[in-house]
Amino acid sequence: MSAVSEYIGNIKDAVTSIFEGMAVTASHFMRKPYTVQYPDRMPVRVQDTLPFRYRGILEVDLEICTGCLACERACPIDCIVIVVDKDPQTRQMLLSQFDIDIAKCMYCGLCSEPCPTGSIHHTTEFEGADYSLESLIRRFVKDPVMAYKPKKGPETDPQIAPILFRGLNYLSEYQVSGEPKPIDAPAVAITRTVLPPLDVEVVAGDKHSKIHPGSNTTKLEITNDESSAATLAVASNAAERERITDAPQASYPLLAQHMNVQGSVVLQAIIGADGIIQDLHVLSGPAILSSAAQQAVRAVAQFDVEIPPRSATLHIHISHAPAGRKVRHFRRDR
Amino acid sequence: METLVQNLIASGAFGKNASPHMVAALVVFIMSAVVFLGVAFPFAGIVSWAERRVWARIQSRVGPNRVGPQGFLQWLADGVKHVCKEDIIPDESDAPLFKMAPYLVMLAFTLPWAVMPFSSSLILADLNVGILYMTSVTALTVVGVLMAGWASNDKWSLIGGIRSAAQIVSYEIPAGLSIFPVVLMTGTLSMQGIIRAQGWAPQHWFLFANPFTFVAANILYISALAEGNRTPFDLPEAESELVAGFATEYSGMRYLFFFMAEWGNLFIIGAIIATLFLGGWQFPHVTNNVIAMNILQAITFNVKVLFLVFVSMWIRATLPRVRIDQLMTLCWKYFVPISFVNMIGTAVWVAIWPDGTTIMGYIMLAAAIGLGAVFTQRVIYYLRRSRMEVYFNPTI
Amino acid sequence: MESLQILERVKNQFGDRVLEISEKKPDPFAVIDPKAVVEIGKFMNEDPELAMDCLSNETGVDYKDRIEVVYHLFSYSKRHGAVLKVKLPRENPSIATLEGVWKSANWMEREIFDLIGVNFEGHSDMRRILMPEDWIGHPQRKDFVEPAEYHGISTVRESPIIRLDTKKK
Amino acid sequence: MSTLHTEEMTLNMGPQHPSTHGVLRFVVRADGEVMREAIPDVGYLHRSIEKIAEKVGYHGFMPYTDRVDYVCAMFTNQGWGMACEKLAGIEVPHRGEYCRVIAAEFNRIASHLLSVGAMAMDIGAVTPFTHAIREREMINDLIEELCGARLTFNYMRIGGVAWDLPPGWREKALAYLDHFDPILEEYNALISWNKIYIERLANVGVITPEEAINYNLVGPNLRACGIKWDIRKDIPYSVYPEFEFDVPIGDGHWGKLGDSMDRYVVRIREMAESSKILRQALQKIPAGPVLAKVARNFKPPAGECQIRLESGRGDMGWYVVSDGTGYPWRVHVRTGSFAAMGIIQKLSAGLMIADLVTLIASLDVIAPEIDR
Repeated sequence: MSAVSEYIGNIKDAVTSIFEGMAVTASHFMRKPYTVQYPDRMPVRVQDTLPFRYRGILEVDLEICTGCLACERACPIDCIVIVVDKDPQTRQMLLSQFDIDIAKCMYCGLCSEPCPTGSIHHTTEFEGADYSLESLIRRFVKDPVMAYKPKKGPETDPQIAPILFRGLNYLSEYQVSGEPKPIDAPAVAITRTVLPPLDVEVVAGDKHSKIHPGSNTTKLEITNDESSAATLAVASNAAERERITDAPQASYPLLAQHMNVQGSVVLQAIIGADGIIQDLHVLSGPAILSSAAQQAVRAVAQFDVEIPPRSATLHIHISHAPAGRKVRHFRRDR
Repeated sequence: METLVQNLIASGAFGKNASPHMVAALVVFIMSAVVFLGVAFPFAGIVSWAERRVWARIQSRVGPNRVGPQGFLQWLADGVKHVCKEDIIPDESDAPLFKMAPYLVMLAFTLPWAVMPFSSSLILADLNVGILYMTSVTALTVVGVLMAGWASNDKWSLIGGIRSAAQIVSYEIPAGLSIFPVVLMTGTLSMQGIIRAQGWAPQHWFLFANPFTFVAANILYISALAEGNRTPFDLPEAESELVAGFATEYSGMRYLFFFMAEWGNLFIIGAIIATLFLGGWQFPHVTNNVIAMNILQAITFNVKVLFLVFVSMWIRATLPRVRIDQLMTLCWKYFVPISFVNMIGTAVWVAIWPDGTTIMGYIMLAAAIGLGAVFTQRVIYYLRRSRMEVYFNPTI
Repeated sequence: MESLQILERVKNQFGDRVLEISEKKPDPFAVIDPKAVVEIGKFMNEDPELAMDCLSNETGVDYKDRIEVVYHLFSYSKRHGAVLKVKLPRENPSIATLEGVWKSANWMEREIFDLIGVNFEGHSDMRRILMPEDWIGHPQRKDFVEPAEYHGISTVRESPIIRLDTKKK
Repeated sequence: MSTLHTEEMTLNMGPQHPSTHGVLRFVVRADGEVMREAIPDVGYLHRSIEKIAEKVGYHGFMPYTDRVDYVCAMFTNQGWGMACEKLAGIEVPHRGEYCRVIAAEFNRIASHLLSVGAMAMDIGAVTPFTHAIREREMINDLIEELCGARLTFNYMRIGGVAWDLPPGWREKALAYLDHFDPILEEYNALISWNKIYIERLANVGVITPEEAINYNLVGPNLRACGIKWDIRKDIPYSVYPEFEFDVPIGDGHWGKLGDSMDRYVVRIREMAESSKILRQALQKIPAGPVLAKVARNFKPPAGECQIRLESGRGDMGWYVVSDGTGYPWRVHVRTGSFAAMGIIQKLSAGLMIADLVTLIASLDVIAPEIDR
C-alpha cells in the first residue's frame, strides 16, 4: 500500500512542483529585463554610472604630483616607474618619467591610498583594450616637469586649485570615519585640445622633416648602423602616389580622445630591401596612441632603399601639432 | 484536396481542358515546395530566435535584438554564418556516416510535413494511416543521431548517441499508447478524420472528452518532448555533461541541420497534439468561401501549434534535466502503465457512451479553466512578492 | 583542553620522543621525533581525551637550514586543537605518511611533496599535484630559481617600461 | 551462459569541460554511463600565491589574496588581515569589524548564489542560474560602491577596512535585503523543491559524518553531514558573537544524510541566515574609525600563527610564519575546496557521469582555491 501511495505521491510532487516553477517563470514575462545593452544602447555611458570609488584605469594629475614616490613603493607588482631628480639650480624636484604599465596593473588601489595630494587616482574608465603590450604603457610625463610643492595655505593658482580640490576629495574617501559628509564639489571642466590628423616627423640622423599622410615628396638621407649611407625616398611614381593617397588616414583613437591623451610616439622601423616596412615597433610614447602612429607610418611610407642587400634601421618620430579644435571634456566628480 | 483542384479548374486558371491529374500534381508540387522552403525551414529558424527571446525574458535578459526589428532576422544571420563556416570532418571519424547523419535527421524532420493538416484542404497527402506515419517517420531521427554519435569517433558523442537511441525508442511506446484512446474514439488513423471528429469549441475537443484523454494528451506531449530531445529530456546533447553530445564534432552547416531539425520538430510535436486533442484546424463555419475558410482554419491550426511550441520553450526554460536512469524509470514505471490504464479506460468509456458525453466536456473544460485560474493566481503572487524591484543601476 | 595541556599529555605518553614544547604565543607547538610521527598521530587520534579526529592542516616550511612539517590537529568532538612540528634535514627529507590515520593527509602530503620536496614514505599516491609531472625542483624551497622557460614557453615577462635613469630602487 | 564482452572506457573530462567549475580535469573510468572512478587532476590554475606572499610584503599581499578565491574574496582578505593582526597583536576598531562582517556576509550570499545557480545550470536548468547571477550582480553593485571593485575587492587592510560605508549605502543595503528574502523564496519555488531537481540530487554522493571529518571537509559540506559546526559560532572571531543566527545543518529529509541535496539546502538556508546577520549588523553598526593605525612598513614580530575563519566554502585556515622582516617567511592557505576535491575520487565510484557534475557542483569547489 505504501508503494502505491509513494507512486501517487511522486506524481503529485512532480506535478505541483513543476506547476509552481512554471508560475515563477511565467511571472517573469511581466518583469523588466535586468541587463543593459553595453555599450551602444545606453542612455548614458557606463563609466558615468559607476560609483566614485570605482577602481578603473589609473590616471595621474601631474599638476599636483609631488614626486614623493609613495605610489611606486606601495605598488606590489612594480608597475609604476617614476624618475625624480632634484634640479640643482632651483632645488625643486624634477619629474622626468612617470610610467604606469596598465597591462600589469591589477587595479588594487594601493597606490592611490598613500598619495598625499590625490594625484594618482583611479578613474571610472575601464575600456583599455589595445593591440600590443607596449601600447598599454601610460606615459604621463611628456617633457620633464616640476613636481608640485604643497603650500601652507590654500592653493591660489586658479589652474591647480580645482585639481587639487578633486584630489583631496578623492583622498578623503580613505579617511572617512563615521557618517556621511557632504562633498559638493563642482564638476571640474578641463579644456584640452584634441587633434585628429597626425603628422609624421621622420628623424634621420640629425635631419628632421615632416610628412603628411598622402604626401610623397620627401626625400631623406639616413645613415644606418653600419655607417653606410642609404638613401630612402618615398616612392614618387604615379601608381605609388595613388596608393599612398588612397591609404586610410590614421585617425585619432577614440579612447585617446576620451582620455585626453596626446603626445609623441617613437617608433623603430626596419625597412626591408624591397622598401616595405618589415618590422615596426614602439620605443616609447603614450600607449594609446601607438597603434595609430604605427598605422600612420605604414600608410605613409614605402621607401626606396638604394642599398638593397641590407636593411636600414630608421628612427621615426611622430608628433602632432595642435589643430585648434577644442573639446570640452567633463571629468566625473562629485 | 479534390475540392480545391475542382475549384481551381472551375475557376479557369488552367484553361478549359486542364487534366485534373495534372492540376493536382502541379498543386502538390507547388504546395510541397512552399511548405518545405517557405514554412518548414524558416519556421525552424524563427523558432530558434523566438526561443532565445522567450528564454531571455524568463531570465531577465533581453535576448538577440540587433539583427532586424527586435532581432527577428537573427535566425537568418545565424544560418548564413553556419553555411559560411568550415565543415570540419575529423580525421578519425567514419567520414561517409559522419556526413550522412545530419541529412538523415533532416529527412526525419521533413517527412512528417507531408501529412501536416494545415486546414480542411491544405494537406499534402491525407494518408489513411496519417498519424501512424507521422510517429514512425519522426522516429527516424534516432538513426541519424546514433549514426552521428558513432561516426564522430568521440566518446562524448557516442554516449550522446546511445542515450538518444535508448530515449527515443523507449518513449515511442507511451507516445504510441497515448494515441490509441483517440483512435479508439474515432476509429480512424487519418489526420483529417481525427480532426473532423472534433468540434471547434473546446468542450468538443478530445482533450476534454474524458479524464483519460486528458492524461493521454499530457503523456503524449511529454513523450514527444523526450523524442525531440528537449529539456527536461535533452540528455543526448546535455551540454553540462557531454559538452554537446552527439553534435560535439560537428560544425557549420551539418551542425545547423541537427538543430534545425530539433527546432522544427517542435512544430511537429505541436501539430500532433493539436490534431489529436485540440481540434486541429476546426473553426466555426462563418463563410461559404472555401479559400477564406481555409485561411481561417490554417490560422487556427497554427495558433494552436505555436502555443504548444511556446509552452515547450517555457518548459525548457524552467525545468532541469533528468538523469538517464530516471528517464527510463519515468518511461517504464510511470508513463507506460498509465498509458495502458488510459487505453483501457477509454475503451470502457467508449463502450458505455459510444457517442461520447457532452456534459463531460463541459465539466472538464470548467476544471481546466479552474486550473488556469489557480495558475494565474500563483503568477500574480510571485509578481507581487517581487514587486519591490531594486535596481541600483541608474541606466535602467 | 588547552593546547599546552594537550602537548603535555603527549609528552607524558611519549617522553623524550617529544623533543621540545614551545610555549611561544600565539600558537604553542611541540616538536616531535620524525620517526614517531605515526605513533603519536595514532595516539592522538585514538586517545579518548584528545580525540583528534581531524588533521585540519599539514604544511611544510623551508627554513634554509632545515625543513619543518607542521601538523595542525583538531578535534571536533572535544573542540580543541594542537600543533605538532617535525624537523627534517634539507637533503632528501623523508617522513612516514599520516594517510593511514587521517585521510585528509593524502592530498596535503602530495602538495608538500610537490612544493617543498618532502618524501612521504608509505603514501599511496606520491605524485606531483599542482606542478606539472615533469617539473624540476620544488618551488616553495627558498633556493628555488624559476627556470627561464618551460617547454619553450618563456616564464619571464620583461617590463616594457624602460627606466630613463639607471638608478635602481 | 557467456557474459557479454564489455570494455571500460576512459574519458577525459576537462580542463575545458563546461561544467568543471574553472579548470579542473577528471580522468573518468566508466562502464557505459556508470563510473568506476573519477581521478581528479588539479593544478591548472596554480599561480603560486603562497610564494608571491614571500616577495611582496604584508600590505602588498592583500590584493593577491583576492585571487585565492575570487568568488568570495572578502574572506581571503579577512583571513590575511586576521592572521597579520594576530601576529602583531593589532586590535581592529569596532566599526571596522562591523564593516568586515557586512562586506563578508554580502560576499557569502554572493558566493552561495553562484554555487546554487551553477548547480542548477549543471543539472540542466538554465533559468535559475541567470536569476542567481542577477541577484549576485545587485550584491556586486553594492560591493562595488563600497570598495570599488566587483570581484577582486581588496577591501580590507591589516587593522580594519580601507573605506567606511559610503553615504546612503546602509539604506540601499537594507532595501536590497528586503528584496532578497522574497527572491530566495521564489528561487526555491522555481528550482529547489522541483521534483526532478530533488531526484537528481538526493542520495547522490553520500558522505557520512565520520568520513567528512576524516577527509577534513569544512563549511557547508561538513554541516550537510549533520555536524553543527560553524567557526563563526564555535571559535568566534570578529564581532559574530554579537549577532543571533542559526547554523543550518543537513537532515537527510530528501534522501540520505549528507547527500548532494543536503549540501544544496544548507547553502540555501545559509543565505537566509546571512541575510539575518546583515540586518542586525546594518542596524547595530557603531560609529568610530574603521582602520587601526598600522605602520606602512608593517613588520610583525617573529613567530607563527594559524587563524581559522568561516569563508563561503567553510573553514579557511591561514598559516603565517613571520621572521620579523617586512616580508612573511611562509604563508599557507588551507582551503575548503582543496579538501573537498580530495574526497571526489572516493565518492565517484558507482555514480553516473551525470552525477559527477552534480557532485562537483554540490561540493562547491572553486578551481583557484584548490590550486592557489
